[in-house]
Amino acid sequence: MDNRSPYIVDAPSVSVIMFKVLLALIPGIALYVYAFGLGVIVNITLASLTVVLTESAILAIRKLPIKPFILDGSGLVTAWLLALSIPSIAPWWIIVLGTLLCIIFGKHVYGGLGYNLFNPAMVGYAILLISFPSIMTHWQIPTNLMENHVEWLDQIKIIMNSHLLSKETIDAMSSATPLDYIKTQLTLNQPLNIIQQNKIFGFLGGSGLELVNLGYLAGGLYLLKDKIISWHLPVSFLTTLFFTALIFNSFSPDTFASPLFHVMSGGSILCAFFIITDPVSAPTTPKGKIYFGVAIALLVFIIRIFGGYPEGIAFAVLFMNIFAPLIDSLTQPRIFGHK
Amino acid sequence: MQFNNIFKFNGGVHPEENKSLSTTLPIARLPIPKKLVLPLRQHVGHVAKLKVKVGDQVLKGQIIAEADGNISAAIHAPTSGKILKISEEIIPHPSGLPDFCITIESDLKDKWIEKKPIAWKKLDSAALIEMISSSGIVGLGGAVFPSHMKLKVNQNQSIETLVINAAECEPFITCDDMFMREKADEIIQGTLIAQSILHAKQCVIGIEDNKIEAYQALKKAAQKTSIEIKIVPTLYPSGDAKRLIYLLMGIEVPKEKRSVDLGIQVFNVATVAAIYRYLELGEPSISRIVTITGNVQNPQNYEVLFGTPLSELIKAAGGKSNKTQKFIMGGPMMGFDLPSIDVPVTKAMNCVIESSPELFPSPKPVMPCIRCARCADACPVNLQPQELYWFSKSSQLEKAKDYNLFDCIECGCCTYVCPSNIPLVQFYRYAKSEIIAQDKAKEAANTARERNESRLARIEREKKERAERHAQKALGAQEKISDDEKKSTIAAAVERVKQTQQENIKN
Amino acid sequence: MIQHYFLIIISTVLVNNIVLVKILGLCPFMGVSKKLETSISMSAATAFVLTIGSMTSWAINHYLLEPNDLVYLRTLSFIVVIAGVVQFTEMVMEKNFPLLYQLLGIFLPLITTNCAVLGIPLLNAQSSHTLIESALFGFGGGIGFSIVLILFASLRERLEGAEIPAPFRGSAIALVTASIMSLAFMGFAGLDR
Amino acid sequence: MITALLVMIFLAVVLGLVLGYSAIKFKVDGDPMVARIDAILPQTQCGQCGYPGCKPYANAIAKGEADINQCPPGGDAGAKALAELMGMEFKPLNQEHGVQKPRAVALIDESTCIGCTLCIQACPVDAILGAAKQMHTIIASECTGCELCLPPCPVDCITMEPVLENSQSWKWKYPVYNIEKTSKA
Repeated sequence: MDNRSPYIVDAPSVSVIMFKVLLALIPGIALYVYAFGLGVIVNITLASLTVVLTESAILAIRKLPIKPFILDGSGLVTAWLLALSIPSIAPWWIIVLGTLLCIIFGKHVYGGLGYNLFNPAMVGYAILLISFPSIMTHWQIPTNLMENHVEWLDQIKIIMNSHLLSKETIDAMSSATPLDYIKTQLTLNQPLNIIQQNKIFGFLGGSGLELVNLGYLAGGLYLLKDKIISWHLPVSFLTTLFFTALIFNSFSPDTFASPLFHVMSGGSILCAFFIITDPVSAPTTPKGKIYFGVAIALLVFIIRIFGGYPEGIAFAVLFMNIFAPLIDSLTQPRIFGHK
Repeated sequence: MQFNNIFKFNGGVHPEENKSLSTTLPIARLPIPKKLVLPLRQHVGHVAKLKVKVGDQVLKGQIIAEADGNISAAIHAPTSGKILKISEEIIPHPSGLPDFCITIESDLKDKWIEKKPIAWKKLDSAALIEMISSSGIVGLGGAVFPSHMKLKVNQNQSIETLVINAAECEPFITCDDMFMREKADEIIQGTLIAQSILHAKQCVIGIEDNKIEAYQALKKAAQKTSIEIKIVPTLYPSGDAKRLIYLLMGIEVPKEKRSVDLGIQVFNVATVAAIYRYLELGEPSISRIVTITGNVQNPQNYEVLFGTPLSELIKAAGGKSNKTQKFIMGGPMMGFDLPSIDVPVTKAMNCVIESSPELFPSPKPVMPCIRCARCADACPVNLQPQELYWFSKSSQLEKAKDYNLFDCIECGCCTYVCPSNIPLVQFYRYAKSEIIAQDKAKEAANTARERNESRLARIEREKKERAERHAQKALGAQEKISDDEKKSTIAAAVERVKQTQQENIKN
Repeated sequence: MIQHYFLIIISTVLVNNIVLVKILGLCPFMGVSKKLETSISMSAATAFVLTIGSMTSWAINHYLLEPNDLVYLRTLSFIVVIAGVVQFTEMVMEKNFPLLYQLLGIFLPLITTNCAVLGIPLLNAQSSHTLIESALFGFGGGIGFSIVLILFASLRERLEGAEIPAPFRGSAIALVTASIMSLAFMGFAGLDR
Repeated sequence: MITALLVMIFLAVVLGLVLGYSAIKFKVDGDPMVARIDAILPQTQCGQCGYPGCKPYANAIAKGEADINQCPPGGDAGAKALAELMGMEFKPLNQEHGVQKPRAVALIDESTCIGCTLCIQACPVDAILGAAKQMHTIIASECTGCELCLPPCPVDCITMEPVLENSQSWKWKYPVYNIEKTSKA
């Protein structure tokens, strides 16, 4: 191209950024496998395959070059995030359907990379959650807590064909998440300290889940250090969640879980570092990012405590995605030489 | 390196400097070419008014085109010779379109017109500015704004500080650097002259910390003066006037205001030296230092007469190798492709880079914007480049304007850090020139509307007057010429025209 | 009592948002959401009409229809009243904000046929709300409509620059967006208990 | 039945009174839209839209008598701007009224001109100078390129000269880049 200045550039490409995000997910995934077995790997593989195939097909239909848009890695990030958000023993068609929804309705109807208004992974997740509430709330319990040891082959069997195993085995493998459990037990007027004596609770959040969250945290810190994501979003989100929980917890420790529990359970860490940091659907101004993080944290807390769903991240993120353009236009920073 | 009292602006980038390429050799002088081509528009403002005609003999330093009005600059013959032609020639402009130029055939005698040094110490500011207005001196940093206009200060303004811009922040360019090393005295003298004309209370020279030799030369030359020399960190675009003022003084020049309104005036080092040469030696602006660098064999700085064909300079530096695709005028951040190597050297030409695929690899594939806001972090004006891009790309020009597109200085930092390799600056240039064109069209439409309205009003008035006259005449007199007759002639003419038109269409 | 009123507002604004959850008033929602500026004025007009309409309808229902055993005239009389209020708003607007009047164009008189505007008074009558409840219900509905309309407009303005595949341009992508917005609002289910 | 009728009549009367009163109270005269439409029109005054000038066309649009796509000098862009202002769907330029041409100004061949003043009378913006029996000339900076002076000229001495781009009026073009094809169209 003619007359193109600047003639020099120095920036990591979109692919590098996206693959670094994937890399940062690895510790969390490794710990996931350690605590829960290989189910999550199956889901990730299925999701990745679905993404590559669907995106190639869509790009071909739209007559766009396929290679650069597959290699940009954004589809894989979406797929992995979805795979990590759904229960690891959900049947195979859940992840395939979810990924299709993400890629089609979250991403490509809006024009693909860079144009989506909503976080694609959360679009898919939310549709799955309201369509298949039972499957989506049956989470696997950590392998070391299972009464009968379950082979990893069984996990794969459950994922690939749930009829192969008896209902008892599945029931033995799964339970509600700690957040879900607290919610249902609280309605039975159980005090919190009794509820939390259940074996599914660990030292911080849910047993096993807290480990995974620590893995995500490590990956998130790597992304922060490498300046792939800015500090505004995770910091504002986590501090708001922590302090809101702290206020409620100190007000009534019997009904409101501890702030650390809120931060370390559910998808809080994944959300803070990987989900709300999707640059396309989040505000871009520094101030806007802070408002965005704060608002999502508040909504997550409200939905967790007062709402109908045990976990509110997907809804909170989608809800705030709606606000992103408005936040952007209202939080324009002061321009050099302007008042 | 310690930086005292430096105010950092937002963003900025630090590309590889590549300055040492062209600083190994001293400034050389290019031999007088056979033919010189001088565009009439080498400065911001009105085109210079022609003072010669084809066939005239001119002497070196003779005015060949004079300033037309205040915002304009004169053009002098860079050497002695004959006016060969006055015609449209390709000029170093991103459009690649031709413009009016004077071509001089040099007689190689290089005979000066009588030089008239000016006893500037005895004259007051107004008189000096009047004289400088025919010196042809414009901002040699690249802005090419007529310098006498910058020395003029309104009654209600007073200049506190004179800032001398020695930052030269773009990679590759070293013309100011080498000039400072070799002609520090001239710069300091020129600075003192400018300071006294402006009645500025203090004077600061801002220089980046990658030009230590130049800094030391200036320091030595400025020993006995009150001029302060401040080192600023090497960070592009610290050489942008408003950024430099902020770096040095912590003052933000507000939007739509000039630094003069705040009592600050900025000159480039080469510009003040040119003022010195004009007043002290009586030599008008006929040459400048040009860096020729990049893929040439001997990257170096040359003192080049204006109008010298670029090809001469390239030849001297041993350029135009096979790998070369193009030549870039200016630095790699804000420069542009030269339309041809036959363009003349002009007052704005500070640097020419011979491009090669190794130096400037062809741009990587462009991906969509992912709104990562790295550009916003790098923007020295604190704009939101991703939004400006979004609006420019979809031609939502009003919106782009609302997001302060016109505050953009086109420095290229945003493009430099863009992970999607989007030519952001190109989009801003497009949007800006589109808006300007639309505004111009709107203005033209407004004049047309006014003219149309006044015409309609006139017709209305005439009709009324005629009616009145008729009413008076109707009492006795009869009409002299029959209106019908007139009408039929016109109708016939119209009919004829229509016929010819139809025939034209058929053809 | 305050809590009860608060709950009505929360319920109408978020949980049972008239546009995204009850799917009422889609006509102006799709029609006047191309520009943020117009959507703001449209939502103000609608919120005004909703509140006033709810109150006048309540009065008519309470003082005229119910005592006279004329409940079957509800729909008819409500439409008449609302049409009157809309006409009034239109005239005020034409006088005071002529440009806005032009910009809203056909959608201003169409507030009359906006099902949200008729729906809210009917829901009021159905759940035998008091005057204050009716007003709050109308107001909350108006606020819910406004928020959603303004947000939707801001999203659509952003979409102006997006390279949406040809079959999805225009109303198609707007409907997809509206449905995902509706999805996000489902997260509030259960908040009004 | 009677009560129902009475109730409805009562409602009708009350509303009628309120609206009748406000119709008087909030009466509006003049149409602010005309000026806004006129501002978008290119002011060529060429009459290709079928109206004797830009203002009359603006009036007709505001009244809903004329369509928004009848102005060839404004082209598709002008129609788009009008559509946006009026809140209407965009329509491409109606070819019946002409096609958009690059901007041009009229030029009088001064050797052929007989000084009949007919073009002066035709020019909507008084951009032609001259008197009877004297050569006429066009003020290029004021000429809108409407071509209205062409038909009346009895000797066909007026031609339209396209305005060429120079380094001053030159515009940066919309960037075209490889890979991602901009799927506008």
